[in-house]
Amino acid sequence: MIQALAAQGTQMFLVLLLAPLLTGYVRRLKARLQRRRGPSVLQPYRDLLRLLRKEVVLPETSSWLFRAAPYAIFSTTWVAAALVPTFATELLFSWSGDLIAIIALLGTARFMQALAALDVGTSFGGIGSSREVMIASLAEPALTMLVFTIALIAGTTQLSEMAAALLSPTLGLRVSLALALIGFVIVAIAENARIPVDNPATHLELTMVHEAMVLEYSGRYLALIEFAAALKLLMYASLIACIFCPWGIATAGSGLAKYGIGMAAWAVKILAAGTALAVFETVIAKMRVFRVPDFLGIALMLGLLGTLLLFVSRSL
Amino acid sequence: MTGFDPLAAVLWLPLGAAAVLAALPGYVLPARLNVLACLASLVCAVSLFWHRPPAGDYLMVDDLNVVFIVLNTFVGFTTATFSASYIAHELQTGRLTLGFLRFYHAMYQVMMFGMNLALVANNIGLMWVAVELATLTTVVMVGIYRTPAAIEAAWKYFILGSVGIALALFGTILVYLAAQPVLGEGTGSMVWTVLITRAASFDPELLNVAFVFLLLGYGTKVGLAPLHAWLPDAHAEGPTPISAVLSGLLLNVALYALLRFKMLLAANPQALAPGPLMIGLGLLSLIFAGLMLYRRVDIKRLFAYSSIEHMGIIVFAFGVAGPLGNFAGLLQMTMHSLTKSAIFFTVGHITQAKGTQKLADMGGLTETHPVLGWTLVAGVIAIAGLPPFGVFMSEFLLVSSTFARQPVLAAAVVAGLLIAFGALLVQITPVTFGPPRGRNARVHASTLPIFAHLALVLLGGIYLPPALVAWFQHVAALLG
Amino acid sequence: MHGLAFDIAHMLAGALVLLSLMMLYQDRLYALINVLALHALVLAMSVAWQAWVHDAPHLYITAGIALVFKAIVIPMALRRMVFQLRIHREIERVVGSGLTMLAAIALVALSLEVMLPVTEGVDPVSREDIALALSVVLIGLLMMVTRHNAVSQVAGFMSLENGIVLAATGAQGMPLVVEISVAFSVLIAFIVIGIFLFRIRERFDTVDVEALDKFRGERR
Amino acid sequence: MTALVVVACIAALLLLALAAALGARASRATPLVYGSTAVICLVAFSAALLGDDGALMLPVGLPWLGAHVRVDRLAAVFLALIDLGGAGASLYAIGYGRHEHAPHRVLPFFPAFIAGMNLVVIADDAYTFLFAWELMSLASWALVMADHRSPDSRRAGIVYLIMATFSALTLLLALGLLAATHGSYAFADMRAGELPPWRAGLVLTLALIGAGSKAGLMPLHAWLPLAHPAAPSHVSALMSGVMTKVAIYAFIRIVFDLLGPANSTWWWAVPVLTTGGTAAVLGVLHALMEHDLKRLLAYSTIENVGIVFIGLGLALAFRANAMPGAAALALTAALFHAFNHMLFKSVLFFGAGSVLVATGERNIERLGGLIRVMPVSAGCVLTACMAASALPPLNGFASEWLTFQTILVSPALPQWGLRLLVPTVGTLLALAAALAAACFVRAYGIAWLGRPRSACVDGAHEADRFSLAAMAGFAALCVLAGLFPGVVIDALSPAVQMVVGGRLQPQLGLPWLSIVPIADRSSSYNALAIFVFVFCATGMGWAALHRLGSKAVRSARLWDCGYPDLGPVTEYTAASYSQPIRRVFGPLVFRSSESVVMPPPGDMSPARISKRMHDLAWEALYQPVCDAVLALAVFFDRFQFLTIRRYLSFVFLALVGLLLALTLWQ
Repeated sequence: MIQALAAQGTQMFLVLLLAPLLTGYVRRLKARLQRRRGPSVLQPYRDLLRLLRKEVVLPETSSWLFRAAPYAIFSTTWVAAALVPTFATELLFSWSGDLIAIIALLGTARFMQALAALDVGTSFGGIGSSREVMIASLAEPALTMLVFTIALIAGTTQLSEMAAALLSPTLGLRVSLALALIGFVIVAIAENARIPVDNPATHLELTMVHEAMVLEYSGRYLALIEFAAALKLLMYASLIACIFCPWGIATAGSGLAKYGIGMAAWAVKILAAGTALAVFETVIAKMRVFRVPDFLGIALMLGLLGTLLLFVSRSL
Repeated sequence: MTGFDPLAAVLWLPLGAAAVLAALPGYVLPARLNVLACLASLVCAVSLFWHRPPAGDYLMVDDLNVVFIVLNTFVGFTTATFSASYIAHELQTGRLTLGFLRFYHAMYQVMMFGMNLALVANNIGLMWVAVELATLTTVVMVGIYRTPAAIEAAWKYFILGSVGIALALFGTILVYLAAQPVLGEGTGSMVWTVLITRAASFDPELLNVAFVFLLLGYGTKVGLAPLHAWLPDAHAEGPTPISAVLSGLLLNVALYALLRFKMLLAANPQALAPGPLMIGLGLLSLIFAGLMLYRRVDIKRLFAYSSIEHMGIIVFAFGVAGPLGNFAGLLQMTMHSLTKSAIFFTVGHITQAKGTQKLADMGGLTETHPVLGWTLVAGVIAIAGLPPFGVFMSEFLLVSSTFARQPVLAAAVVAGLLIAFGALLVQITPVTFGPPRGRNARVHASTLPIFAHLALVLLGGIYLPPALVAWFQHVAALLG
Repeated sequence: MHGLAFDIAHMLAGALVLLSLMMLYQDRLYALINVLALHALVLAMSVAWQAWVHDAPHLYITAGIALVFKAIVIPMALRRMVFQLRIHREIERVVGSGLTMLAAIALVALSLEVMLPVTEGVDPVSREDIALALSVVLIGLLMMVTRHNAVSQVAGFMSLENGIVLAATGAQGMPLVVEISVAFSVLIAFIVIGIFLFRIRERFDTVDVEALDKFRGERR
Repeated sequence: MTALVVVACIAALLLLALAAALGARASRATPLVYGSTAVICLVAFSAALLGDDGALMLPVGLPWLGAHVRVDRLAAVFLALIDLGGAGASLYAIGYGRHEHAPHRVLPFFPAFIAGMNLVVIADDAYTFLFAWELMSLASWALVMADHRSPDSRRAGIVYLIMATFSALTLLLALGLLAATHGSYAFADMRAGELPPWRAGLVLTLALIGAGSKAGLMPLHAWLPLAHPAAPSHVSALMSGVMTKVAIYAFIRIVFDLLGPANSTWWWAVPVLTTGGTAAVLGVLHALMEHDLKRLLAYSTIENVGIVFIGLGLALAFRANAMPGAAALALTAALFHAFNHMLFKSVLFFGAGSVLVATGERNIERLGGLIRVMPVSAGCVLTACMAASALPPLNGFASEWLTFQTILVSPALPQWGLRLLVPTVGTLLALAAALAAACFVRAYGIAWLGRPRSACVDGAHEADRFSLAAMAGFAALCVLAGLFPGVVIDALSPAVQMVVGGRLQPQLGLPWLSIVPIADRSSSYNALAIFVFVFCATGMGWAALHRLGSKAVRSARLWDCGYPDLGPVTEYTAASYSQPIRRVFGPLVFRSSESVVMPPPGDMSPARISKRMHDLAWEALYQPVCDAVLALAVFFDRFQFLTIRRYLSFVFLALVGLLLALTLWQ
């Protein structure tokens, strides 16, 4: 009990601690790949601190929702990230939400963000919010279908159980799982506002999505939102790691050594994910906004296909 | 029972009143006398519930007609009440003169006599004569405004009615011919109570031919499509009390005559089931009238077509037969006559208030004339077969019992009902709702008859007296 | 029923059908009215013969009505009307006379086909009468349908009614025949009076029934 | 006992309606009528909640049958739903009703409407059922016509009543078929009946059409977006939140209860799932394109009804395969969602009503910034919007989560057809949920947030306290039902047990108040824990920021990427907000097309974009029927204008024809 609680607490603060690092790593690596020197991997931490110390400039037209939204975005994202097993499964509170609930929590964060973007009443806020919900309205069902696929293989929607089930030697190799992985990556890219769906570094109004929504934020509010974005990236990386390569992950009650192994494995996986992301973003170009539905449609189709294959194969 | 014979009173009272009214000048006293005579007839008719005289060669009272006599005298009474206020207004506007009014009142009583006689007749020949008498009196009543349109309507009614009546007579003769070999020559072969007991041994094929003539003959009076042409115009051009009586009573009387013959056929096992014929004509009338409702511009003609539609439903119900079908038909007859006359009362006052019968010149009645407007809404709801009114019960029984046996037919009825309902709604919504249109004169409306009818119809949807149910069930069994 | 009585009854009924056909063929109103009177006369004879054969004295009344009212009074009234309204030259057919005659013959065949098989249990005179009466009724209706003119429609209706009276008297021992024939006469009187009373000529400028069209209501 | 209380409540409501009809113009009529309605509803609500099962026979109705009423567990669930909704709407209306232009057109029908809905649920024979059904339709029709001077209302009234009659007649046919087996209209006798499969299938089809058209299933929904917005807002809330549930009740009663498990076949699930899934997606897509606040909510109702029908379809599939546990899960999800929808849709309509009162405007393109003038309402509506978007930890998510869990059980179904269909429907459901979130971001963001888009917002003020109480109460219930879903699930389980013969394990006994639909291993959800986590995380974040960061706050003009502010005109509009989604789904769903007119270079005139959208359901289904009927009407109209001679020839031809037919036949 105590141990589980400790593990849970560790995880909560670990994700909090490491999230900016992953963002920094991806940026740095991308810069190197583009033959730039790039900022230090610690730059995101510095950015956050700088933002914290700045004064907040609130638009005159904003309401209480504008101020409340960053907290809601941050806390829901954090909780979602904390519920995804990173180095160990069967944490104390893992039963409180399954994968569907985690996705929905991210939905809450996005809902608040989209609203906050509309609150100030600018055209940029609107454009970002509008595109964001369009992307989400395709990404979310795709994600749900992918969850279905995995849940059908694992027989559960609890992440801990999923990891355990996918670790079991009886599973073998499944086509559906491969489809799901591709779909998952596509959705993760879209959800985290990465290239080719969105460009986290752009401020060119015609291509902005996520950045357009947070244009009016400043100071500590912006810090919260940036932090939430970093958390989200880490969470998706952990999620993919936990589901598709759960090797090395510790189970509840196993000793400290196992936890150590789990942490090391997790660090390796996350680094690999970050590297892959950086490479991918370097070699690919951003697509037009109206091509995005096609891109996400692939994920949706993959999810549906995976589920159908499973539904059908169950009878054999 | 000494001295007082309610059956004779039901017949003699109107006749006597007619004679007196023909002689009285003025309009206040005759109008009151008219109401009084009708009330007296009603009281006598109600007393038939308790004293049923035995069936004679010419007259009789049984479960079927006792309800209709009471209904007939009741609607006659309420219509007379309505007519008293209606006619006063017509005098003011000068559409009628005192001389015509005297004629009108006398004719009203003669018409009541004719209809009562048709209902209590035990002799199929006498019944025919009575129906003809009622037709002739209504013809002159329809033409009483003497406008070209009224005369045209009366003329059309007259010609089509005469041909119908001739066909009905031919059918009656054929029935006699069928009965004659079994019952022998003479009066006996035309007495209905005798016929029904021996109907099983009549020549079935002759009965079939006879029924074709009777169906077309009396069907003309009932207003079945394609024999209906007289009906809308006669309703639209005559005085509104007469429209109420036509729809509420005369159609019923003709239908009643048809029912009597249907019972004969039902009693003969070899005879062609009249079902298909009645179902066909009924459906045709229902759907045809439903479609005709859409393009009407005259409010009275609109409701006249709605009467055709309902006659279609009723004839269909009797065609489907079975205990539920027949019960539904009888109930629908009763409820329709009460509802439709209530609607015509309302419409009468509305047309007086608006000074026109054109639907396009009316609007927003619930705002300008709340009582009339909402009553019209209630009436339309009732006639469309929505609860809490009685027509709902009969349509419920009819559709639900038909569907299990003949799904296609029931689906057709449902389609017809929807078409007709849609039309009524489309037509009546702008009249009762929306911004007021047209003239907004105040009228002194006699709302009592309207409310009485609607209350009865409401009661019919919620609670039917057991005695009535028992009679109807008995008759429904006889109808086959 | 002995042969002669039957033959005479048959002949009279047949004559009635023949006259109906003739009426259908007439083009002029005066001629039409003459045939109509003849029609009523033959009917009266037929009814009287039935009364004689069956010893049913009340039928003489019917015969009398037919003779006086339909063969004399009404035709005279109609003539007067035609004269007053100055329409003696008018007669409009809807379909040609040849076609009408063909239809009429088909109707006769139909009525025989309908009635004869179903009346086997009935007395032969009644049987013949009823079948021929139906022909008369149908031809009368055909006449009403194929003519525009009010007077010829009255004629059609009267021949139709004659057919019914023939059927009623043919049905042996049928009660109320007299009452019925009286009622019918009243009806016809109403029609004729109606034409007079409404002064269709004055109001509508023609006796042609088509002219009533414009009062059909509902014209937008 | 409960039956008696409910019947007494119905009678009291009807008497109240009568009294209101006579005294509607009295000065205190509005609060009196609504207050009494609220009290009566609460009495009925508590009777349904606390009472027992029982039946009653009243000597009215069909003569040889009487009116049977019965309260069983299923009826009790819906009674509770109706009366809770009714009480809330009445409470709201005490304040809202003061702004009514013509109270005498609303007051008499409002109690009658609630009475009708109550009576539908307790009716135990076909006549009483349809009687109540039509009474409900009629009363709500009268309420739709309350604003009778508006042409839209009149059109809505016409379409609504025709569709309502259509649905009643369809149900009549279904009940007629059921009654035919034993020749009795009592539900008790219908239950015993064993039908041939085609007949049972016909009953299902008719029930789906009849109940579905009342519930607003696509494509029979056409009346709903017209009628719901036309009525006064508290009535809209009742119609959307409660009346559609009565239709769902009718479907459950006929298909699950009266047809019984003995008659059911697996393919029944197919039409139900298909229509449900279609309605869910199309409903929300329509809502996304809508500018009228109340119409938008009405379309969202269609979506939610679709979700409920997905649950019902799954329950049918499981029941036909004798899987009571899974069927119970599906039905629980459906009923739970129905209840949730009642709660949040009521709040949303209340909010729309308050906006209407405050601004006189329903078009969201002319609203904006209401959150600053109506903060409390804004909070309630935001809660409801989040519930409607199925976001945790609110109630809408709990029921959709259950539905997803049901879909995950479905590989156990033996039929191939269902195996292929269920995941597809699952996709539709997920799509609908995501689009719903988009829809409510748009609705809330455009109407309540941002800067006022027109002058109508200037005079706006917060709603009165009764309205606020109703909104806040229901919003709180949304939160509570979301945090403690176990309570609701347990309350539903007797009804579920009665209908499908299985139930979920009791949820309240589980540790930490989690809900576990199937087994611990497969899935669990604990809204309370998540809520506490989020709460703590927010607290920690707040504390950390205020300890570590700068507290300085400065108010400034909009930055907007440096563009000069051109005023509220440059704000994003609702139409442009939904444009990306319209680009994605429009060509398929609305056959939409856009055209841009770009002035030549140098020309200073503005560019114009115009869009064309088609309501395909209306064009494919309703328009042809209307056209056909009108064309036939025009064709037959000539029969009014023939000559006497022609009419006579009809008689003649009918006679000859019949005689000929008779001769040939003999």
